[in-house]
Amino acid sequence: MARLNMVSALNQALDQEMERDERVVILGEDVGRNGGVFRVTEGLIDKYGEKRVIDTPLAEGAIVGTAVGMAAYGLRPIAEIQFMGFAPQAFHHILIHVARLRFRSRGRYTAPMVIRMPFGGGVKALEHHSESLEAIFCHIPGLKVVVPSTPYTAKGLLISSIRDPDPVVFLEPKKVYRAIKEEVPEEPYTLPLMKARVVEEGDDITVITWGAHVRTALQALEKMGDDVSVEVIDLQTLSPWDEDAVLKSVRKTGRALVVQESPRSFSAGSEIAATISEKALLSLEAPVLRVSGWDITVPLPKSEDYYHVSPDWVMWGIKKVMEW
Amino acid sequence: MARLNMVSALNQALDQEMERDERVVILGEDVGRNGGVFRVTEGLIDKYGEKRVIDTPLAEGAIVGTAVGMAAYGLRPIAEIQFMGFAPQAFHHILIHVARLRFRSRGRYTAPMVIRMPFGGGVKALEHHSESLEAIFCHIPGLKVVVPSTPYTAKGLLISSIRDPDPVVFLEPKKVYRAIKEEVPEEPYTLPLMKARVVEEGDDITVITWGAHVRTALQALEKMGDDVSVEVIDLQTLSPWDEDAVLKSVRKTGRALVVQESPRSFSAGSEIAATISEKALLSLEAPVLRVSGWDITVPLPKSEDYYHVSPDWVMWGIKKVMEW
Amino acid sequence: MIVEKFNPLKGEMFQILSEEGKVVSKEFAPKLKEKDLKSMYYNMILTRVADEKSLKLQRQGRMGTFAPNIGHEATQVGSAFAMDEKDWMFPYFRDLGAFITKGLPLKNYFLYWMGYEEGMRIPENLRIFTVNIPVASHLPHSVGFGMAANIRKEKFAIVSYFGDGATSEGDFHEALNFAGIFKTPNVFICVNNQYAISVPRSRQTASKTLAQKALSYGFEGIQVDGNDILAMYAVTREALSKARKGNGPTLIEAYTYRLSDHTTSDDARRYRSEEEVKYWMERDPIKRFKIFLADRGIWSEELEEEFISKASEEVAKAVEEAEATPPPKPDEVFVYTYSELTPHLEEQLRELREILGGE
Amino acid sequence: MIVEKFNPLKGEMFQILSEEGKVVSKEFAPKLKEKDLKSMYYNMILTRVADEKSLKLQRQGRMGTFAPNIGHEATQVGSAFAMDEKDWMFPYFRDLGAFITKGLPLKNYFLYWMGYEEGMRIPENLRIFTVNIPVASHLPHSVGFGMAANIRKEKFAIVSYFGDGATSEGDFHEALNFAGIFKTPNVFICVNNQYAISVPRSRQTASKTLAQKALSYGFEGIQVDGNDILAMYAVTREALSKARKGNGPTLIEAYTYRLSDHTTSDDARRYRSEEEVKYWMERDPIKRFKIFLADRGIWSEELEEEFISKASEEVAKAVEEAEATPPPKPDEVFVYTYSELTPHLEEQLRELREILGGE
Ligand SMILES: Cc1ncc(C[n+]2csc(CCOP(=O)(O)OP(=O)(O)O)c2C)c(N)n1
Ligand SMILES: Cc1ncc(C[n+]2csc(CCOP(=O)(O)OP(=O)(O)O)c2C)c(N)n1
Ligand SMILES: [Mg+2]
Ligand SMILES: [Mg+2]
Repeated sequence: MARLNMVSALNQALDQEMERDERVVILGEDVGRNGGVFRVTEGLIDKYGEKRVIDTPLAEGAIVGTAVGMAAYGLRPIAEIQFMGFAPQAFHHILIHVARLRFRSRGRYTAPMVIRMPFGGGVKALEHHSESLEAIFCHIPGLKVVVPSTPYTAKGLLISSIRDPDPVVFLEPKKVYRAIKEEVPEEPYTLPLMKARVVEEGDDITVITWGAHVRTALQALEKMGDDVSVEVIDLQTLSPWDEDAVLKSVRKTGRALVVQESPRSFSAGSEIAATISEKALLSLEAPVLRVSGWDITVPLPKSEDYYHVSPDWVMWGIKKVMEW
Repeated sequence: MARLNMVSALNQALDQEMERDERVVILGEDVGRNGGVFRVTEGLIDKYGEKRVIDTPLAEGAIVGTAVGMAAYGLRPIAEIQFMGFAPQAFHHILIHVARLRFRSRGRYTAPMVIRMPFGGGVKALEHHSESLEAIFCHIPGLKVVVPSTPYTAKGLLISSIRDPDPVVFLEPKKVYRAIKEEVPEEPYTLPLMKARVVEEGDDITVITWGAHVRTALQALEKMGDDVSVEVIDLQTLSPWDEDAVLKSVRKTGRALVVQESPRSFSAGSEIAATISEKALLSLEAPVLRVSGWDITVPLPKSEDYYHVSPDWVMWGIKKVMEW
Repeated sequence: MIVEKFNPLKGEMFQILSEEGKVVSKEFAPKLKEKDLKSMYYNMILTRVADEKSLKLQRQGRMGTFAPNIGHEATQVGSAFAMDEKDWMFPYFRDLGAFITKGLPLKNYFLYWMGYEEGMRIPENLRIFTVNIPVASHLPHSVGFGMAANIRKEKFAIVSYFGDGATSEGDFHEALNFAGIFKTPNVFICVNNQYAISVPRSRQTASKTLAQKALSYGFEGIQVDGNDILAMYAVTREALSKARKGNGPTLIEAYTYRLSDHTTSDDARRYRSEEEVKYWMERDPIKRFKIFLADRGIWSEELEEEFISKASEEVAKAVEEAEATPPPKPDEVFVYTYSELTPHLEEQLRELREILGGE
Repeated sequence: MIVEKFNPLKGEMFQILSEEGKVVSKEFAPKLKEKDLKSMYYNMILTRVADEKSLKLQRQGRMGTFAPNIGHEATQVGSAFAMDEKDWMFPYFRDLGAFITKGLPLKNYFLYWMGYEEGMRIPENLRIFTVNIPVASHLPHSVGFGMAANIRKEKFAIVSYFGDGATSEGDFHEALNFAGIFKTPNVFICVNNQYAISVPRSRQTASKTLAQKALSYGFEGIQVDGNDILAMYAVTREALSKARKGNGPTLIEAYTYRLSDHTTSDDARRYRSEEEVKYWMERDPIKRFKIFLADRGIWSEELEEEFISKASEEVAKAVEEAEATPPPKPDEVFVYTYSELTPHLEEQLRELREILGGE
C-alpha cells in the first residue's frame, strides 16, 4: 500500500473510475493539458483523450450547465470548478437544475454528476481563493455535499460520489491537498455517503467537524494532552448529514463543539448545533458552541490568521464548553 | 391616513425616496413601462423618466452588476429581481461584489444599494416562482437581509434600506402583496433595521417568524384561542438579526418555535434555534422546534399545500413545544 | 445551402411564403407530401385550439398562469416537423406547437400547467426535455447533450427553443460559445417575438439582428420569417442535417410576433399599441399557410371544419383526463428529491403525515 | 476614424509600428511630444522592473502568488496613457503598467500582492477601481459607471481591462450588451495574450477574432497589435473621445502574448512550446518601442541606464515601504464588513481578542 497525499488519492480515484466506466468524463478549466491547477487531473488526458478529459472555455456556468446535459443524457460527468470562490458563477445551474432535475421531471431525467472544487484557506491565497461556502450548498435539497478530510477517505468518498445516482458537490480542502500522506489501497474502494466517521473516541465532549479542520481538531487534542477525553467526529457528508452518529455521541458525552471554517451565522454549524440542541436537549450539560470563521470576508494573507481556526482556537472552545 | 396594501406601500416608499434623493434610480426587468410584473414600480417612469427608472435587458447578473457600479459611483440604485427564483443568476455579483466591495477596497468604494425581490409561495405559482432562499443571503457577511411582513412595515423598512449605507437584500413576501391592507402614513418614515418587532405579547412560548408567516402565525393564534399565551416576534431584519429581542422573549417564555417557509435544514431557522439554544439554554423548558417547509423543491400548485406552512401547522408546532 | 444565401449582417431574411401566401424562393421550397402539409396544418390548428381552451380554463380557475402561443404556430410546428424521432428537443415555456409535433401527449401539457409535476414526466420514448422556466438556462444543457453525442459518436441533433429576451442572459452566451468550440450538433431556435414581457426587442440588444450573434461563436446564423411554416421547416431541416453530419451548430432567428399577452397574468396593452398588434394579426401564420394550401387545392372549408372539430375533441379529451387525475399524495413531493428517501426526509414525511392526520 | 478602417471580420489588425519598429500607418500615428514618448517608455521599463522584482520577492517568500505582466507593457501603458485624469480605469489582475501609468503608487500594488487589503484602498484622487480577481465580473460594474455617467450627464469615459479568457464568461456578454443598449462611455480592452492559464485562445472561442464579438452588441470592435504601444495609444484615445462624446462603447482586442507564466504558481512549459515563446520574445513590446525611439534620436544607452536605475530605486522604495507596513490589527478585518460594527460582529471581535489574548 502506498502512502499518498490527497491530490494523488483523488487522481487515483478519478483514473480508476474512468477506467472502469466509460461514461465518466471530466470537464473544467485547465483540467486537461495542464492537469488542473492543483494537478488533481494530471495525466488523465493522456490516458483517456480529449473527448473524456475536456478543457473548457472559461465559464463556470456552462461547465456545470453542460455537465447537467451530459448527465441527463447518460454520462457521468465530473465538473471541476477551479476554486470554490468561482462556483457562484454556476450557482443557478447548481440550484435550479443539478439539484432539481429529478424532481422536475418526476424521475425521467436525473443528474448523476460530481462537482469537484477545492475550498477553504489558510494557505496564503488570493482573494476569493479561500472560501468555505458549504452552508449554501447544504441548504439546497437534492444535492449531496461531501467533504473528505484525508487521502484515504478522499479516494473512497470520491469513488462513491461518482457512482452515486444523485448529484454530489465534492469539496476538497486545499489545505490538506499536500499536507498529509497516509496509506491508500491501490485497488478502488468506496466509503458510504451520508455517514460520519468517529476519528477519535472520547467521553467528555464531542467535537464535530469536517474537511481541513478534522486535522486542526486532532492537532488541538495533541496539544491538550489527556485532561479532557474528546470524541472527534468527521462528518464526511455534510448534507444530508449523519444525525444519528452525532446524536449518539453527544448523548454519551453530553457536550458538543462544532468546529468549522466558514462564517458562523447561518452556517452548517448552525444546523448541527440546532439539531443537537433540539434532539439531545436533555443530554446536554452545556450549550453547543461553534468555533468558526467570523462573519466577515476571508481576509488576505497578512491577516488570515485572524480568520482561520487554529488548534489553539479549538482548545479554547473545548475549554469553554467544558467549563460552562 | 390611507389604508394601503403592501404593493402600494412599497410604491409610495419608492416614489418618495426618488423624489427626495435624485441619486435613487430603479433598474430591472419590466420595471418601467410595465410598472413591474407586480406593479410595485407603477407610474414611476412617468414621473422620473427613463434615466431613473430603467427597463433593462433580461439579465439578472448585469442588473445587479451594473447596480454595483452605479452604487460605487455614488448613485443609490434599487435593483429589482423579478422573482427570487432568478436571483441565483446574479448570485456571484451579490456574494463577491455587493457584499464585499467595502471590505475589498478598505472603504474606498461601497455599494449602498437595495436588491428587491418578491419571494415565497402559496399563491399557485409556476416552478421557481415560490422560492424562500433567504438563508443563503443571510450567510453572506456584508449584506443586510430585510423582510417586511405588513404594508406599514414594508414602507418604513424600504425607506430605511434605501437610505442605509450598506447593501440590503429586500425580500417582499408576495403572498402578502395584496392580501392585507392597513393604515400607512402618507409622509415618509423609517423603521430601524436590525430590529425585531413584538407583534403579539405572550408568556408561554415565543414564535419567531418573518415575512408572510407573521400572518400565518397570527391566524394560528386566532384559531387557537386563549389556552396558550403566545409571543410572536417578527424579525424584520433577518441578517444581522436582533438576537437581543429574541433572547429576551425566550428568557421570559422558556419556549420557542421558529416558523419559516424555506426548507428546514441549514436554514435561517437553524441559526435562530442554534443561537437560542446556545445563549438561553438554561431558560429553555423544551427544545426549540422549527415548523417549516421540507427539504424538497417547492412543489407545483397541486401539491403546494403539502409544502407551505399553514395556521394549522403552526398550531401543531406550538402544541408540540408546549406538551414536550 | 440556405444559410449561406441569407446574411443577417445585410439584413437578409429567409422566406418561402410571402405574406400573401405565395412561394417566393422556389429554390428552397421543401418537397412535402400532401399528407405532411395537412399534418402540419392540423398541428397548427391543434395548437391554436389548445391555446384557446387553456385561456378559458385559466379564466375559470381550472388552470394556472400560463404562456399562450398564439402567433408562434409556424415557428413551432415548422421547426419541430423537421426533427427526426432521434433528435432531441429542448423546449422553453412557450412551445406548445413543438411539443405537439414532437409527440408529447396533450394531457401532459395540461397536467403541467394545471400544477402537476407529473406533466413533465416525459414519456420514455420521446426525446423531449422538460419545460424550462428560467430563461436561457436550458441552453447549456442542450449543448451538454451535443457534447455527449460527440463523445459517444452518436448521430442525432438537438433543437433548443428560446426567446429574444433569452439572448441577453449569460447562459445564452456561454452555451453558444461551448457549442462553437465543441462543434456540437445543436440547432438554436431563437423565437424573436419582439418582446420579453414588456421589453421590446430594440431594448433587448443593440445588435441589428439576433441571428448575427452566431458570428461571435464561429458558426452560422440566419434570420427567418417565423410566420412562414415552410421557411421554418426548410431551414431547420438543413441545420439539423448539418448538425448530424458533424458540421456544427446553427443559430436560427425566427422573426415572429406574440399575438397574445405574455402570460395570463400580463396585460400587453400596457406596453404596445393596437395598431402594432393589428399589423401582426394580419400576418397570422395560420392564415398564411391556409392560403398556400388553398392555392394547392389542399385546403377547403370542410377540411378546416374537420380539423377544428377533431382538434377540439383531442383537447377536450386531454383536459378531461388531466382533470380526472387525482391530486398527488404527500410522498410524491418527497420521493423525487434523491434516488432514495433519505433518513431526514423520511422523518419529515412522517411529520407531514402527522400534521395532516391531525387536521 | 481608425475603427472604421480595420474590419475584424476581414482579419484586419491595426498597427502603427511594424515588428521592426517602423511606422506603417502614418495616417494614424499620434503626435506625441518627446516628453510623452519618454514617459511612456519609462513606464514600460518601470513595469518590467517592478515585475522582475516581484518575481524575486515571490521566490523569497516576501510576496504571495501573483500574476506577472511581462509582454503586456505596450498594451497596458499605451492604453492607460490615453486616459484623462477624469476617466475611470477598471483593472483586472494583470494590469501593472496601466496602474502605474494611471498613477497608482507602487506601494499600493506591492501591499496588495503581499496580502494587505490596504493596498486596494485606492487613493481618493485616483479614478481607479480595485483589482478584480473573478474573471470578467468587473465588466458589469464598469458599465454601471457608464450608466451613471449618462444619468448624471457627466463627461468621462471608462476603460476596463480583461483577458481573452474573460470573453467566455456570461458577465462579458451581459455587460457588453448593456453597454450597447445604454450607449455607455465604455472602452473595453481585451488583452488577448493567447492563453487563459493553459487554455489557448483557439480553444476559448470559435470566433475568428475577439474584436468581432462587438457586432453582437451593436458597437464597433477592432483588433490592434497589442505589442505596439503607439497603436494602443491611438486607438484607445479615439475610443475614449468617442465615448465621451456620447457615441457609445468600443471593444478593443489587444493582440499580444504573455511572456511569463500565468502566475507564480504556474508552469507554462506544461502547455506551450519553447519555439512559440521564442517567437514572441523576439516581438518584445519594449524592444519595438526602443527601436522607434532610437530612430527618432530619443533613445540612448544613457537614457536606458538612467531609466532602469530610476525605476529600480522607485521599486526598491515602494517595496521597502510596503514591507515596513505593520501587520493589520484584528479589528481591521471586522470594521469594513458594514458601515458600522454590528452587535454580532462586536461580540465576535471580543471573542477573537479573548482567543488571541489567551495564547
Ligand atoms: C432567468 C429568468 N429571469 C426572469 C424570468 C421572468 N420571465 C419569464 S418570461 C420572461 C420574458 C422572456 O422573454 P423571451 O425570452 O423573449 O421569451 P417570450 O416570453 O417572449 O417567448 C421573463 C423576464 C425568468 N423566467 N427567468
Ligand atoms: C470566474 C473565474 N474563474 C476562474 C478563475 C481562475 N483563473 C484566474 S486567471 C484565469 C485565466 C484568465 O485568463 P485571461 O482572461 O485570458 O487573462 P490572463 O490571465 O491571460 O491575463 C483563471 C481561469 C478566476 N479568477 N475567475
Ligand atoms: Mg420574446
Ligand atoms: Mg489570456
